[in-house]
Amino acid sequence: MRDLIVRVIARFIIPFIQVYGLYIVLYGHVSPGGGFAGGTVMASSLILYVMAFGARSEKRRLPEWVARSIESAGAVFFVAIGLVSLFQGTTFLANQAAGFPMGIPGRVFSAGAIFLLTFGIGMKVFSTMITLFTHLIEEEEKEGTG
Amino acid sequence: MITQHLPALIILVPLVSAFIILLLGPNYVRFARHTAMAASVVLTVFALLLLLETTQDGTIRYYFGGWQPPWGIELYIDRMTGFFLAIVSSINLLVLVFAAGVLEQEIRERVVAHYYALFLILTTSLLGIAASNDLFNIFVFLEISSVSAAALVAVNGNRYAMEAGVKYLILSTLGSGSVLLAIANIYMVTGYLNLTYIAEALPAAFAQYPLNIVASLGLIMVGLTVKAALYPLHIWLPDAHGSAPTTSSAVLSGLVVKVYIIVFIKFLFRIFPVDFIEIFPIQPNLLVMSTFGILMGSILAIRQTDIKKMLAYSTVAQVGYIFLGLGVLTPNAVIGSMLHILNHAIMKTILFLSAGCIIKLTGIREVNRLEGVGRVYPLPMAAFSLGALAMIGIPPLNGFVSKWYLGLGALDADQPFFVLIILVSSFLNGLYYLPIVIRSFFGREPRFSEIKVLPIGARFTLTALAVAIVVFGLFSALPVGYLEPAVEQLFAG
Amino acid sequence: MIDLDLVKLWDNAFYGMAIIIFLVGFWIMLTHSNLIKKIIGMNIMETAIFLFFVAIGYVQGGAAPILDQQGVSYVNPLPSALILTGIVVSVSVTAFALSLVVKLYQYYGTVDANEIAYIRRNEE
Amino acid sequence: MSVFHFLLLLFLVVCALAAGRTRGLISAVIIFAAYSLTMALLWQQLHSPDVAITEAAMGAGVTTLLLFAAISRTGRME
Amino acid sequence: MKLVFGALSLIAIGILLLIVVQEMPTFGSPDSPVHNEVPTRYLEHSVEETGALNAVTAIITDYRAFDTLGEVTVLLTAIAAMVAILRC
Repeated sequence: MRDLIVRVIARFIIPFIQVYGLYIVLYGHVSPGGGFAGGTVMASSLILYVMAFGARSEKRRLPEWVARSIESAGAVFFVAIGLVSLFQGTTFLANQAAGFPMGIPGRVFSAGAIFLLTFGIGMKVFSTMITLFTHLIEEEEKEGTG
Repeated sequence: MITQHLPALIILVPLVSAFIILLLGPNYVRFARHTAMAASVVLTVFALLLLLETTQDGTIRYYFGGWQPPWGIELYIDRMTGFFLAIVSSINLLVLVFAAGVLEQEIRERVVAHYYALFLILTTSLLGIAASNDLFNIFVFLEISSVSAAALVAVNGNRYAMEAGVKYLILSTLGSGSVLLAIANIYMVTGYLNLTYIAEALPAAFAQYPLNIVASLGLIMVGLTVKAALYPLHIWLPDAHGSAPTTSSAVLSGLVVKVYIIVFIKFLFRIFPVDFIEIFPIQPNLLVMSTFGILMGSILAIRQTDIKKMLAYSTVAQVGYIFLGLGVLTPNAVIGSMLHILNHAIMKTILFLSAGCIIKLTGIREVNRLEGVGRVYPLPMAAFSLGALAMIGIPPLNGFVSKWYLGLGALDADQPFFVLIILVSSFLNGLYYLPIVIRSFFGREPRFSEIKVLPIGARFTLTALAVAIVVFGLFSALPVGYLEPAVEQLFAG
Repeated sequence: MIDLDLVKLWDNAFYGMAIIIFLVGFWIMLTHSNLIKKIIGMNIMETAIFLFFVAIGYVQGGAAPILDQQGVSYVNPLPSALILTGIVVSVSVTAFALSLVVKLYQYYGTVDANEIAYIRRNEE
Repeated sequence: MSVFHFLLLLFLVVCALAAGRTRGLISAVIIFAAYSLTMALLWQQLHSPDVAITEAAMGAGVTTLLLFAAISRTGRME
Repeated sequence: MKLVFGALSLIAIGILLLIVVQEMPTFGSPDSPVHNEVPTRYLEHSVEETGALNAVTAIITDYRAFDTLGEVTVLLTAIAAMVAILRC
C-alpha cells in the first residue's frame, strides 16, 4: 500500500473529496444529500488517507479522543437542539414552532434547526465512519487501561 | 412542564446519560456508574408518574415536533404500555444497583463504562419500542435493541459469548428484516405508518389487497417470534442468555424477550381487530407453537447441567406461557399473559442474579455440584429458591397468580387441554428446580477455602426482588386491578 | 388454480424482483456457514427491502422531491426518508457484526460457523 | 416499467446469486459493491437522489471497505 | 440433498410471493394508497413549514426527526459496541 503514486494522488485528491463532502452536508436541505451522505463522503477521504499513509499517521491528524468526542457530542447536540423547543413551549424536536429562524428557502443558511441538525449529523457520521474503519482494520491496540 | 413532556423525557433521560457516558470515555468508570444509577432513578420516578397518569386519563399521546400523527411521530401510552414501561424501568434500576459492585469482577475494567452506556441504550430502546405508535420508529428501536443486546452478550469477552453474540445478532437481524418487509407491505396497502391510522384504513385495504395483508401478518409473526424466541425459533436464546454476563442475562431474559411480545400485542390488538384475527390461522399456530415451547423448553431445561443454560431454557418455556395466553385470546388469558410478563420479569431476574452470585461466590456452574451451598451462602440461595418456587407456581407466590389467570382464560375458551399443559409444565419445572433447592439446603456442607461477601448493592437487589415476589403473590389484586381495564381497552380496539 | 396476470407482473417487476433478491439474500444467510458470507447476504437482504420500499413511493412521471419547480408532480418523499434511516442502520449492524467476526477469528482461527461449532463440540 | 429498468433488476439478481456462489470472499465483496452501485443507479432512476447518494457512499463505499478490512484480518477464502 | 430441499422451498415461497406481487397496487400509479394526504402535505407545505427545499431532508430532520435521533443512536451504539468488543 505504501506506494508513491498512491500517496501523491491521495494528497492531491483528499481536499477535493472533503470539500465535496462538506458541500453535500451544507446543501442538504437545498439539493439532494444531507448529513449522512456527506459525512460518509468526508470520512471516505480520511479512509483514503489511512490506506495511503497508514493508520498511525491518520491518528496524528485525528486523535482518537477527538473522534470520540465528536461522535458523542454530535448526538448530544442533536438532543440539545431538540430540547430548545421544550423551553419554547412546544414538543421535542420542533423547528419553526420553537422559533428557529427560517430564512429564505433555497439559501444555505435557512431552515433553522434543519441546517444545524444536518451539520451535526454530518460531523457525527464523519467521525463515526472513520472510527469504525480504523478500529476494524487495526491490530489489537496496546494502550494499557486507557 | 415536566408532566406534559413525560413521554419524551422517559426516552431521553437514559439516552442522554448514555451519550454523556460515551462522551467522557472509558476512563470514567465511577462517573458512568453514578450517572447510570441517577438516570435510572429519575427514569423509574417518571415511569411511575406515567403509570399514575394512565390510571387517571387513560391514554397519553405525545407528538414530536408538534406534527400531528399521520405526518409526524407519535408516542402513545395506554394502560398496557404504561404497565410495561414501569416494569422495564424498575427492573432496570434494580439490575443497575446489583451491578454496582459485581460488574467490575465479571468484565474487563476498560469496557465497564461502555457497558453502562450500552445498558442504558438497551433500556431506551425497550421503552421506545413499547411507547412508539409509529411502525418505522418501532423498527428503528428494534434495531437499536438488537445491536445493544448482542453487544451486552458478547462483552463478556470469552469465546462462547462472542459466538453467541454473532448468532444472536444475525438471527435478530433476520427477524427485523422480515418485520421491515411486513411494514413495507402494510405501508403499501394502507398508506400510513401510524398504528391508529393503519387500523382505520385496514378494512378497506383488506377488501382490495387481502393477500398482501396475510403475507405481512405471516412475516410479522415469523420476525417477532424469532426475536421473542418462541419454540422452534429459539435456537439462539440458550447460548446468548447462558454465556452473557450476569446482569445482561437478567435483563435479556427478564425484559428484552418480552418487548417483542408487547409489539406483537400491539399488532394483534391495535392494527388487526380481534374479529379479523379469527379469519387467519394465527391463533391455532400460536397455540401449537406455545404448547411445544412450554413442554420442550422444560424438557430441555431438565437435561442441562449448566445452571445459567438451564435458566435460559426455562425462559423458552415461559415465553411459551405468554404466547399461550395470546393464542387463547380471552380477556382472562390476556390478563394472564400480561401478568406473566411482570411476574416472569421479576422471577427470571432474581433467578439469574442469584445464580450469578452463586457462580461468583463458589465458582460452581454445574447444577449437581451445588450441594450444601445454601448453608454457606444463605441469601443468594434463598433468593434462588424463592424464585424457583415462584416459577413452579407454589400458591402464595406470584408465579401462581399468572398461571391461575392463564388457566381461567383457557377454561373460558372451553379448552381445558391447556390447563393440563400448564399443570404438566409446572410439574416439569419442579423436576428441575426442586433438586437444586433441596440439595443446596440439605446436602453436605462443602468446604470453601475462603468465604466471600456479597456487595451491599447485590444484597439489596436480591432482597427487593424477593419482597416483590411475595408482594405480587399476596396482593395480586394490585396488578390485576390495573390490568383489567387495560385489557378491556385492548379488546375494545 | 394459479393464474398469473403477466401484464400486472411486468408492471410490478420492481416489487417482484425486490422480493426475489430478498429471498436470495435470505438463502445466502441460511445456507452459507462462512460468517462474512452471511453478513453479505444480510446486506443483500436489507437492500432488497429498501428497493421495495423506494419502489412503493415512485410515481409515473414524477420528479425528484426537490421542491423548486411549480406545477410538477413529485415522487413520494416519505419512503426515501425512511430508507435513508434504514441504510444507516444496516451499515451500523454490518460494522458491529464484522467486529464480532474479527474477534471470533482471533479466538477460533476461522470464520466458519460449522468449524466453530465443531471446535466447540470437541472442547466439551 | 421500461426494459432498461428490467435489465438493471436482472443484473441485481444475477449479482446477488453470484455473490452467494463465488468461493473467494474478495470477489464476493467486489460483486457486492457492483450490486450496491447498481442499486444506487436504480434509485436514481426512481427519482430518489438522496437515497442514491447515501447508498453509493454507504452501501458501495463504506460497507465494502469494512468488509475488506474484516477480510484482511481474517481469511480470504470461504 | 439439503441444498435441493432448500432451493425447492425457496422456489415455492417465491411463487407464493409472486401471487402476492400481482395483487399489489400497480407500480408507479398515482392512485395507489401510498399517495394519500401524507406526502401531499410534505410536498405542498414543507417549504413554508420547514424552510427546506429538499422534501426528504425536511422529513428526516423535521417531520420525523425522532427517527433520525434513533438513527444517530444506532450509529453510536454500533461504535460503542464495537469498541467494547474489540477491547475485551
